[in-house]
Amino acid sequence: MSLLSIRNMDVSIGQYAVLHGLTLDVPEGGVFVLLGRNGAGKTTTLRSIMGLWDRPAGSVTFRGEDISSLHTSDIARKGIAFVPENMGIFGGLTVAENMVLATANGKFDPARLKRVYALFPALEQFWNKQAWSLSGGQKQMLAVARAIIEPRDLILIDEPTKGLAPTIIHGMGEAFKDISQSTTILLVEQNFAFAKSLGRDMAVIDDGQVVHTGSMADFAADTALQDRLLSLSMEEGA
Amino acid sequence: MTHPSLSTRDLTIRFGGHTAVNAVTCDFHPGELTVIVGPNGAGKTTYFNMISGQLMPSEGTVEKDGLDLTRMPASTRARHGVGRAFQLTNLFPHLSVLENIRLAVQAQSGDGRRFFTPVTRLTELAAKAERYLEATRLSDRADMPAAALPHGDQRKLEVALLMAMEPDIYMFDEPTAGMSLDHAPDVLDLIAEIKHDHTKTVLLVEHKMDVVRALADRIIVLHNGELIADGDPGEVMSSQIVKDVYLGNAGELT
Amino acid sequence: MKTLGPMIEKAGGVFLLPVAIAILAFVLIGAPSSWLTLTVAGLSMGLMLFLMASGLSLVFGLMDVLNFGHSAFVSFGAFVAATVLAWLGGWVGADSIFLNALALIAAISAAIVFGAAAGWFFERVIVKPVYKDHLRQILITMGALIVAEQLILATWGGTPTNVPRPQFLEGAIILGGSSLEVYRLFAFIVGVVVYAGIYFLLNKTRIGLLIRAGVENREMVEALGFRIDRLFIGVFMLGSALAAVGGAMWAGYETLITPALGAEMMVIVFIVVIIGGLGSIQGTLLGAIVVALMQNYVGFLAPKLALASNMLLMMAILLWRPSGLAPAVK
Amino acid sequence: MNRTMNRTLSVKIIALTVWGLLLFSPFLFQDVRQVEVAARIAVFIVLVASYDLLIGYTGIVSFAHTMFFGFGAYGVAIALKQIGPGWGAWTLGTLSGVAVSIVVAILIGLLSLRVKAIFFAMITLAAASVALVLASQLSQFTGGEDGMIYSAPDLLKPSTKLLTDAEGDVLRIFDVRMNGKIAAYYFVFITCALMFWAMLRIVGSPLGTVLKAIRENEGRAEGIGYRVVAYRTAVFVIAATTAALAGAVYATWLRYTGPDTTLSFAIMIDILLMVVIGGMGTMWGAVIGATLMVLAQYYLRDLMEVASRATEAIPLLPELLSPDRWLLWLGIIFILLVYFFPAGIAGTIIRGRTK
Repeated sequence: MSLLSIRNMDVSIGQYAVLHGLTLDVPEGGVFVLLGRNGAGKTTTLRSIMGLWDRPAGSVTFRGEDISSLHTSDIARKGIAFVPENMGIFGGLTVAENMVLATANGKFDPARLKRVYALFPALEQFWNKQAWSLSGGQKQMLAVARAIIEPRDLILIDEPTKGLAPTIIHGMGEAFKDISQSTTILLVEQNFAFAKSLGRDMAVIDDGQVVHTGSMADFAADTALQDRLLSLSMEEGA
Repeated sequence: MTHPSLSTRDLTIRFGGHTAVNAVTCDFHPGELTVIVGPNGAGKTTYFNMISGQLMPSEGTVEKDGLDLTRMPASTRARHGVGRAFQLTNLFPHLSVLENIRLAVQAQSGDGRRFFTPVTRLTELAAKAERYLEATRLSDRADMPAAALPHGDQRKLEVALLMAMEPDIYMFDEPTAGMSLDHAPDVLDLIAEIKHDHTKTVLLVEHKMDVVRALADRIIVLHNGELIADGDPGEVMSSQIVKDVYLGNAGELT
Repeated sequence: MKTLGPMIEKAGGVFLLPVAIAILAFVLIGAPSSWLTLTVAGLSMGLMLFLMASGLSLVFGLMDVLNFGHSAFVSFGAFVAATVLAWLGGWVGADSIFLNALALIAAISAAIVFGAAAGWFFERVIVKPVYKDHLRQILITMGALIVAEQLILATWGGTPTNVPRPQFLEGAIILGGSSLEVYRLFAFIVGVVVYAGIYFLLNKTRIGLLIRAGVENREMVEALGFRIDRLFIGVFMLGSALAAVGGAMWAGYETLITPALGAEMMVIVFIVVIIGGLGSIQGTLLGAIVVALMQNYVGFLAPKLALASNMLLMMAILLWRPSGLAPAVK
Repeated sequence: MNRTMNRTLSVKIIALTVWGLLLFSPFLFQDVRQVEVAARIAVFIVLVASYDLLIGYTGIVSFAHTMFFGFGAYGVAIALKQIGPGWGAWTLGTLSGVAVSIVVAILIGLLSLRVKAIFFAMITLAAASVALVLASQLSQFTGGEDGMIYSAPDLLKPSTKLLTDAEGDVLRIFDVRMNGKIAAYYFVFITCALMFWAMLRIVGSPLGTVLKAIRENEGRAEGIGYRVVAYRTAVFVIAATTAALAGAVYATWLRYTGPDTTLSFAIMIDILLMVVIGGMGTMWGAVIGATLMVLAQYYLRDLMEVASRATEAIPLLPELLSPDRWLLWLGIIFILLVYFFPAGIAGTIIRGRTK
């Protein structure tokens, strides 16, 4: 049974149907990558899982339970963490305060905190700094750290590499590999190389629907398919 | 080549500690369609915002035909001929299609300041608006509120607004974003028409490579806020660095 | 605390404004004893204004809701406290500080309870249906204000109500030729204690963290597993209870109150939050003190221009900083 | 589309019927009080329509409309009181009222129209109460709380014989005396009708569309070349000027000006209610809203009085029904209207039931 399954999800913003009949299964374990063009509906998919749209049609099942009518906070308490595209950092709060808010009862599990420090040493260094003063990469680390400070079954991460320097992206990838040992990650990514290096399974969304799903290894090997679905390959223009 | 119609010098903007666009210097020429590409978060829309006036740069200048626009508000730039269409549909939702277009026409002609003449008596205004309605094939929907249009037609209306402003500089930010493939050609045809006028400067942010191939005279590539490539389409698209950036391999290179 | 350093530095200039006003007033007034009396009166009024305005500011910061009916809570607080004090007339006038204090505590508690209950009703019935629609929000809360004022008028009548003051708060202390009313000193202390309490709540407690986080990004607070709507009711009730306490304190200060009190205070409260910057507690305190000092100094120098001077001050500050002196960081 | 046109037409017909009744009201309703009601309706139509320019067309919430109304009224009142009745004094008073309105409107507009709508509402509220306080405090000019009584220019005085019959008495046409009172009524009617017509022209002009565009999508309006702050300030000035003129006309009609007839917050609430009842952003709705509210003010209160007396035996009810509780009911109706009929009467007719 898959960890998360979405059935026939429809979401409209005003007149514009962003998702129509999106159906997706995310198996447990590893990194599942959602690919697709800008505006294809990837972010909307993550937000729908999180219950951040008013009236989506369709169902979201998590560990066999329908969560589509639950309040966002209850979905979070079911064990799903969300790292949005803008990272959702509370800039006026310190790193420590950001982290405390992400715990269930205001107390850190020492082992998990140690793991966070190990994965992202910069956070320990700036523990008492206000979050707005962090660099973009450090903010992204904080956003991910918040998602793993409590045990979760699924982490939704939206374009974590956006606007980051290559070395930081590399470090982020290492951290994701580590995290995905114990927690399933559903990753939205436009940086194909990054996605390729992490993903076990993948799906391509276009026009609010899943147009391809399969293993990352197969997809990475099939440049024709990549070109058709993502128009990423630029070689033909030459 | 002719004098540049639009140029940015060392255009830079910082948000907090983050430099979103870093010292971009670039000239754009009349009759040329430049496509701006780059991965998400590269600073393309931010660069656009500084040219059209939605954002003020931290450093650097924007000039149009030698006129310094850098500190002008968006409305003044629009009156100086810098026209911009937006990535997300950005219309006047409860006004009719015709009213939407008329707003752009009267902004351009200065009729917006007329406060005592009924619209119905300004035949020239109506005729012009009618013309752009026809040009964008929206005539049969003239009386519908913009919000009631299907998404594809809203995008067309977006382009119609821009054309009705009769700018010298046309800026399109992903004009086909969120459009299904069967509707996209309508909008692209409109852009092609503007291009074939050969006197207008067109800037286009676009992800879809088929679109880039069909329209571009020139491509510039932004990555992490910096201009990393500039040239004719074939040359840019085949260059290794661009391929790496676009495919996300840059991380492995450095 | 280390992290506050740069912030204070950055904001220090703004927070010196009351000092500048006080110095300017000292020069204009000339007589140190009058100046001291006025300054103490100003500070005490400032802290009462802070009580009245802080809820408005907090609610706006957290939920982007501007409650034009906020001043109704001030009136309710004033009248409820006055009624309780009248009931407990024996205690109020007794020669025992213990009984005096008991009556006072009863009155303020009644104001708090009533304010919080009225806040709950307001949030659920009046404001909730029009979240995110500013135009209708302004209209509806304005309508609610009218209704609330009429209810006060119907309950307490249009004639001025006398507010008995507990015995131990009567009188004045003479200090170097200036007479400082005990009640004003008391109001000042209450205000400072409440400010410290709110500051502690916002900065040292988990609820406070959530409120501050919610001001910045509601959606993310929910995605971390918290019900922001419940938090919001709590803040709304807290804000209205504070306004009611402010009203209760104000009633004791004026000793004679009319149902027009709410409407009169509304304008001053608006000026306070505009000057201070909406959404921040520090800004609200700053705005309240600036407005109250101006009110007292100008009221002494040119009595008829007191309100107008605050209006002019507000205009000047908006010219300088369009979103107020110290608005919430978003 | 045709159905919408028909519905718009029916709103126009209702509104024009009201104007028609107003035109003939001295002949139709011979009671002094009824003519009083008719004049008040005419003035409030203008006041509400000018407010609709702000709130309905441009999306600006101002609570200072009565302040501008008051500037006009006090301008005329002070001039007629100080200089004496005459058209010269009247013109001077009107012009100074308008001038003060324009200056204050520009000041408030430029200062605060660039900030959030909500700030603007608060600032105008503060400005209006300062004006109210000043009016009652500067009593040597304004008459303070008591206001001022003065004479209108000769033509409009009740004692003036407009037309005389053979014996030199006031001529009666259809039993209506052709005296200064009639002249005063038609002075009110004609000036108000002209102003209403002018506002119809404004909303039908290119400027009218720009205002709606600003209400709909400020950023885009700026993006296609409209200086939003300038346009907002302009419409604020237009509305303020119109309100001031309406105030001048009303002051001339009443021959009394005080805080209660012009500046008070109760009038601001009346205007709000009228614009919401009539329908924001419809202009014609102002006619419907103002008419209904003024009629209710004059006649429903009497009814409440009767009801209150009739229920004397029942506890609480007479208290609630007393005419003093008029505002309580208005407030409740207002809240319900904003909840359930935000489009108002005209808006609901035009748009139909479905939204």
